[in-house]
Amino acid sequence: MTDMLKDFKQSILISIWFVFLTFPLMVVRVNTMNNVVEWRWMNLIWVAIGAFVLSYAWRYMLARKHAKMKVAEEGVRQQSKVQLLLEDMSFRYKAMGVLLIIALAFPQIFDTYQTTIMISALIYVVLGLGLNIGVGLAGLLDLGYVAFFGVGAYSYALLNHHFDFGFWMTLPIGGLLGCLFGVLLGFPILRLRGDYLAIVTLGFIMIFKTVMENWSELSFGPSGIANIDRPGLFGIDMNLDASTIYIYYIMVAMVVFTILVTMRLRNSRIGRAWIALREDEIACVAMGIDMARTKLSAYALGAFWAGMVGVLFAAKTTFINPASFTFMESAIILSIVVLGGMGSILGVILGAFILILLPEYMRAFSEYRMLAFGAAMVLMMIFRPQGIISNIRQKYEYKGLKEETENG
Amino acid sequence: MDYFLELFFGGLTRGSIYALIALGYTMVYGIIQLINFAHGEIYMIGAFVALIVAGVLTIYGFSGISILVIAGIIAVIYASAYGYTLEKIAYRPLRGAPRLSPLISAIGMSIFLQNYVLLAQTPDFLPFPRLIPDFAFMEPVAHIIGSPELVILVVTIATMVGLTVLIKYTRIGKAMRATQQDMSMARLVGVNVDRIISLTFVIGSALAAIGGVLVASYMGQVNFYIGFLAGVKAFTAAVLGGIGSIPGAVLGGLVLGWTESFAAGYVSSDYEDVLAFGLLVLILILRPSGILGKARKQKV
Amino acid sequence: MKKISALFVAVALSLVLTASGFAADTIKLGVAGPHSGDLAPYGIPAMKAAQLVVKKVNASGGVLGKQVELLIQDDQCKPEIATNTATKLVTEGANVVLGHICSGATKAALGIYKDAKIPVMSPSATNPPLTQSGDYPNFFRTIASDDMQAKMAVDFAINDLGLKKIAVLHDKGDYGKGFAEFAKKFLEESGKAEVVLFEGVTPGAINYDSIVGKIRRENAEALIFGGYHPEASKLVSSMKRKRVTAVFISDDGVKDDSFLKVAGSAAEGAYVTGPRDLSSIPLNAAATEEFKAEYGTDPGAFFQEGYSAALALLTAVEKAGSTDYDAVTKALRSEYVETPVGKIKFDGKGDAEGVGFSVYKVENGAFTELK
Amino acid sequence: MLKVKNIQTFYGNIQALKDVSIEIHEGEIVTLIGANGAGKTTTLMSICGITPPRSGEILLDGDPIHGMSADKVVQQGIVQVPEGRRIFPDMTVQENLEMGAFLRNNKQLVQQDMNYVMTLFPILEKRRNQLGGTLSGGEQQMLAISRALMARPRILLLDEPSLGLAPLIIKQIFDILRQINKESNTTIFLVEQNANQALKLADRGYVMENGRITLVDSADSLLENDDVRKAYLGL
Amino acid sequence: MGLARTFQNIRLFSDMTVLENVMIGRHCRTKSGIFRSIVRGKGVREEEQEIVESSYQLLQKVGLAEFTNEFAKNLPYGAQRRLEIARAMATDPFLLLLDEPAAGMNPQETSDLDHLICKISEEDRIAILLIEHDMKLVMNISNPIYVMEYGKKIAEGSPQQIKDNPKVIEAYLGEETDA
Repeated sequence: MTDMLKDFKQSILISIWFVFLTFPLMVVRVNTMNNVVEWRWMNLIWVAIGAFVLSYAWRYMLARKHAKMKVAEEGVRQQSKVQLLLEDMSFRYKAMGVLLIIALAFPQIFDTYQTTIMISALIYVVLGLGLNIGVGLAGLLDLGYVAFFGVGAYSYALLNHHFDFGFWMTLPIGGLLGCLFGVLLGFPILRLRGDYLAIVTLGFIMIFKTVMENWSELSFGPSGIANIDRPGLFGIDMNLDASTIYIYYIMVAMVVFTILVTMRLRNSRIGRAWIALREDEIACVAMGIDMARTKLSAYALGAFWAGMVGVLFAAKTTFINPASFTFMESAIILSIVVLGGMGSILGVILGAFILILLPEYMRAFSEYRMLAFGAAMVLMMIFRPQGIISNIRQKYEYKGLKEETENG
Repeated sequence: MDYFLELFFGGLTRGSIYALIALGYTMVYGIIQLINFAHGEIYMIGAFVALIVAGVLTIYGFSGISILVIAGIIAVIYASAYGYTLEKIAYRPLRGAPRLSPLISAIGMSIFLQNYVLLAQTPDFLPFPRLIPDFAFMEPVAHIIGSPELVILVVTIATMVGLTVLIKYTRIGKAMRATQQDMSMARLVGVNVDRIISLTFVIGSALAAIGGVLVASYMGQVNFYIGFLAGVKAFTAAVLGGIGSIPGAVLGGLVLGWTESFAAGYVSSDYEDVLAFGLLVLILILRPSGILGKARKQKV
Repeated sequence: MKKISALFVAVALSLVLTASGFAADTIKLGVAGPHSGDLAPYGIPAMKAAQLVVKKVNASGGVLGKQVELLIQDDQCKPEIATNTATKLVTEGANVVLGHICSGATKAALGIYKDAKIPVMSPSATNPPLTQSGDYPNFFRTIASDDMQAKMAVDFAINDLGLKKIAVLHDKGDYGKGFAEFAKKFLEESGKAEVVLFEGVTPGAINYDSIVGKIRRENAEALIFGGYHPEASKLVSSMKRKRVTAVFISDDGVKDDSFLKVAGSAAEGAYVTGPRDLSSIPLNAAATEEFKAEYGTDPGAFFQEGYSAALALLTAVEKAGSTDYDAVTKALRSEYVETPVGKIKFDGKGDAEGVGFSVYKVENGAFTELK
Repeated sequence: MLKVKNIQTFYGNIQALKDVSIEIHEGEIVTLIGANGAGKTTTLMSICGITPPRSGEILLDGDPIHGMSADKVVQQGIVQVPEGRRIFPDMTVQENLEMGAFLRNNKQLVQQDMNYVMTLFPILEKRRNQLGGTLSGGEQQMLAISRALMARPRILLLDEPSLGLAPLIIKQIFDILRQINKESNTTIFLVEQNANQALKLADRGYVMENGRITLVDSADSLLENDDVRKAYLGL
Repeated sequence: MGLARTFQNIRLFSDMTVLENVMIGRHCRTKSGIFRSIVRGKGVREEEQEIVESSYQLLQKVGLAEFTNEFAKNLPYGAQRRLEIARAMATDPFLLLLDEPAAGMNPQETSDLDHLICKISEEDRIAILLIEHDMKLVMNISNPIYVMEYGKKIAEGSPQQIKDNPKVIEAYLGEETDA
């Protein structure tokens, strides 16, 4: 009873606090152009009620989180059913098969618009997986990732514009250029850790954008490059629908390729070194891991994917300008990795789909989209920091295993 | 020489605003090693609240410097309240979480606050009344430094002195320093660390709001997006000077302001940002923890 | 598990919902532009204009006896989102499209409309190649292109004001830099004046004192600025503070009441180009009144142009007698229509004829038309 | 006076303290000895509210203090000198001492105590305006103890005050601890690896092994105890 | 790379499994690069298998086979210490440097460690440098012993010699003089 009363009192207080807090911004609206004030008292009531209700929800969620943490601490291995299911290899293969079939059938079933936005989502899947190498596996927080994406996009746009390079020819070039920039930029800053790395990489994206805006001779400045060729197929002329479907399939292939490569890398000796680097740099050095090389390889590989998918991006939109490569874009890719689950390939894919497709389907609420997006990032961190799907470990087969199971 | 002085003071004005905002970043970082990405938004909210108050006051017949003072005070109160609430909601539940978590939460908060102001108010630029008068005695040097710049410099210096006194000599300031140097030891001498962290956010936000009001009345306009660039620049200044170090933030702000100003003046303002961030990269390569920063040693 | 499956159901449901938006017998007017994010101020007025026009048209019986349906899509001024938006409008069966707002987004989207044979009219995309390149036969606009404005500004500066040393600045943006580059080109071609400075300022920076100092150092008599009013206000204020007396000449993006309010006395004596004075056009006054009655504020940027575009598009459909692409574009090119920006029709490239441009001077806190 | 009853403390899911019970009487010097990592520091941190025990009770004069936040515990008069001194490195000696008296408001009394600790450790008077981080190890330890004394503790908890110090300085510090105990009747709970020194100073001793208390006895008998001699005195 | 070490304060890769921790130790003894790892040809697979097997054998040797797929952070304290040793061993060192390996262990665990260290030095012929202040452990397994105080070596010799060295007794075993 007293608990209920206490909760109630607290919620009332919170409600009053938020009314105070939001008063000038939510209730008053001054138009300093014409010197008119508008008082929106109804908003006050909404804020009061909203804060009251949400405070209950907040407390409930926090209590649940603490309860869960306790359970985890007491050594009970807690894993959701989904997680267990995902760890089951045979299920994974089946699921992958089904997903691949759905993916292949998709453009036949849905219209061009659906296919277009699916391409967008898939682009972000690859970007997410690429960034995941750096952030998720090796623990290098990169806020300027989108710069490499831009390098790829610009390399195709420029090569196509000036030298008529085709899509297929530029695809590897874009990837390699991304990689090269990754190495060039990565090299001097590898000594930096954590937050310093974050700000320097944030600087990169600002630099990239400024250079692209100003170096008109190279990049055509802010007005961008238009009429970039769509990918060709043996010189066949395709209409928009056909070409969209074609790009879609290229993109699916690219995603499969990316998944395959990142999966293999993650489970290789290189991948283990990345994860170890994230966990403890000093111990890594003591184990004889070449830190600079390992870091650089993670950074450059991530950049490689960004560069490659950048080429496809330019081919898809047929127009690029510096406005597409801003910090916000980087933040979105980062949220994909984080919300999906750092280090987890499946999680990143799911994260990309949710963050890119959901706003697309909720265009009716487009004004509130970014608001919800920001709130979701905060809530996710507080209530489910491991992301939607946490990283799954590879199980290794070793001789001793058999004997163990036979004896036990 | 005039030209040089002009650039010098232009950079100084910029730099002192950066420094005011950078202090908030650096103080918070010093205590909980968190980059409070939403700090730029607090600055914007400070400016916006001041605009609203000033607008209402103008309509009810107030005028001149009294508006600036009242609006400034209310803006500081509100920005502090927002900073306090921000910490409670977005960062406190994440104490002890992996380092990336609060950073992401902060980025989320930044996006949220921007859009909150956008939706609750307007996406347009709103004119902010120019409340800083033109002083007659500044006339002879007006082409080098104007009255608004003078006011900004005076207020900034006064604020910095106030902050230094607060941190150096008051009980609260000492508790803040103690918490920054060794959080669990501060607990052991009886400092309520949670309260100190809240207080740090409050003070940092108040400084940002002062910067916000100054800039708003200097530039004469406010919109919901001004926090982003200012935030990034101030953050850069904080890192440049050595994040966690209070004199470092001031120095970093000034260095950044001057770099931009001289870069624009002697090179080209096209590449102002490139030079500013290039300098950051250069300094971090030479001194990985910033100009005045201390490397945190790790025991092996 | 539950949560995830619920999510899938939600996604699947919305897929079905969006896919089923066909059939109903209406004229579909697509509206695309930035409606969220930092560029929303440039997109929302045109959107509201379209809403007002459609409301009015529907109240008086619609077009060709059918009601007009609005399909409003946000593109955030980003090329990649604009392509999605365009595809969405195409699949939803838009007959004509009002948009996009930013030149970049427009360029990215136009190919898709072209493929689907949909006429597109922008109230604000001023990038010259949009019409002049001939790449986009389905594109029209109710605003003059950058080069036209730049030409006007330059002619005014060298002929009317007789200035010899001119600094050209821009905001590094699509629109501003385009304008500035043309201004520079025309100045150099004229041979009558010298470009002493050509640079971009950083939008959102705290002050522009260094650049203003440079203007003084170069002894520029005038400053031609390409960009929008927030930066323009800062520039003129800074010039006033620093006692720099160069004449300020700018573009349509600056001809906004905000410029007068924000810059205050510093704006006095500045010249801007812009559509000729529309206050004498009854339709314009009526549209503005409509807006004020509906939203209680002044309409923002590109409201008149958006209103005109919506009106021109719907009138063309009415006159063509169908939504057929060829008929509508023909109607747009041949029939004059009364709009808030004047009585207009479109030339072969898609630029509006009849949209007059003037130079304005800021006098006593208002724009006064000079010629 | 201070009663620790059956506390269990965890770090993550590693149990650091298993059913630990300790009792300290007013005016006593009690020592807790054990190997590195046995859980001695955790015991102190549990008492101080830094790592609260998951179960069990901690009573001060019969009133529960477990679950109190660290600053509240300090307010109760329980003050710790933690392992490694933990001087605030960028504060002067004087400021460090002032921090010790953080919760006290009576300026006059604080000043009086400041003078008192400066007579206990005259070196601090000399170093008054020097930064804490620049002091030598021994000086830092003296400062740490003085800082704790500035809070006028009822119980002083010390964690390995002899660690890394020269024998002569250890002796000086232990002498002063005895003096403090006698002069102001401050109860002392001393955690040490240097069992020999600690047991000589203490009235009673607890031996801790792997998170458990394995022996309780008077200090003298512990010094004679064969197991203790072998394990901790190296004899 | 012929020297491997353990840390005074445990530094494991806590979010990796026990087996993976040891596998990291094999890193510098294997060489497949990025491209070969992507292609995953026969050589790489064989190498991987070799890493897994040898790592598992090391786990068996230190008695951690039952924890193979647990996260390192979930191991008990003593087991974490042994895992560190196994990880260091995986680098095939000729000299193994153990920095206070017995810290925080109870007597039982310490004696297990004692056996383990002896086993390693005898079976694998690896030189071991032990930094420790647990006298029992030191005396049991070391030969020779160096004693340091404040960065200076104060004695050197066999365990018996050390035990009898007055300087050592004074500095380390406790000063037998009452004040």
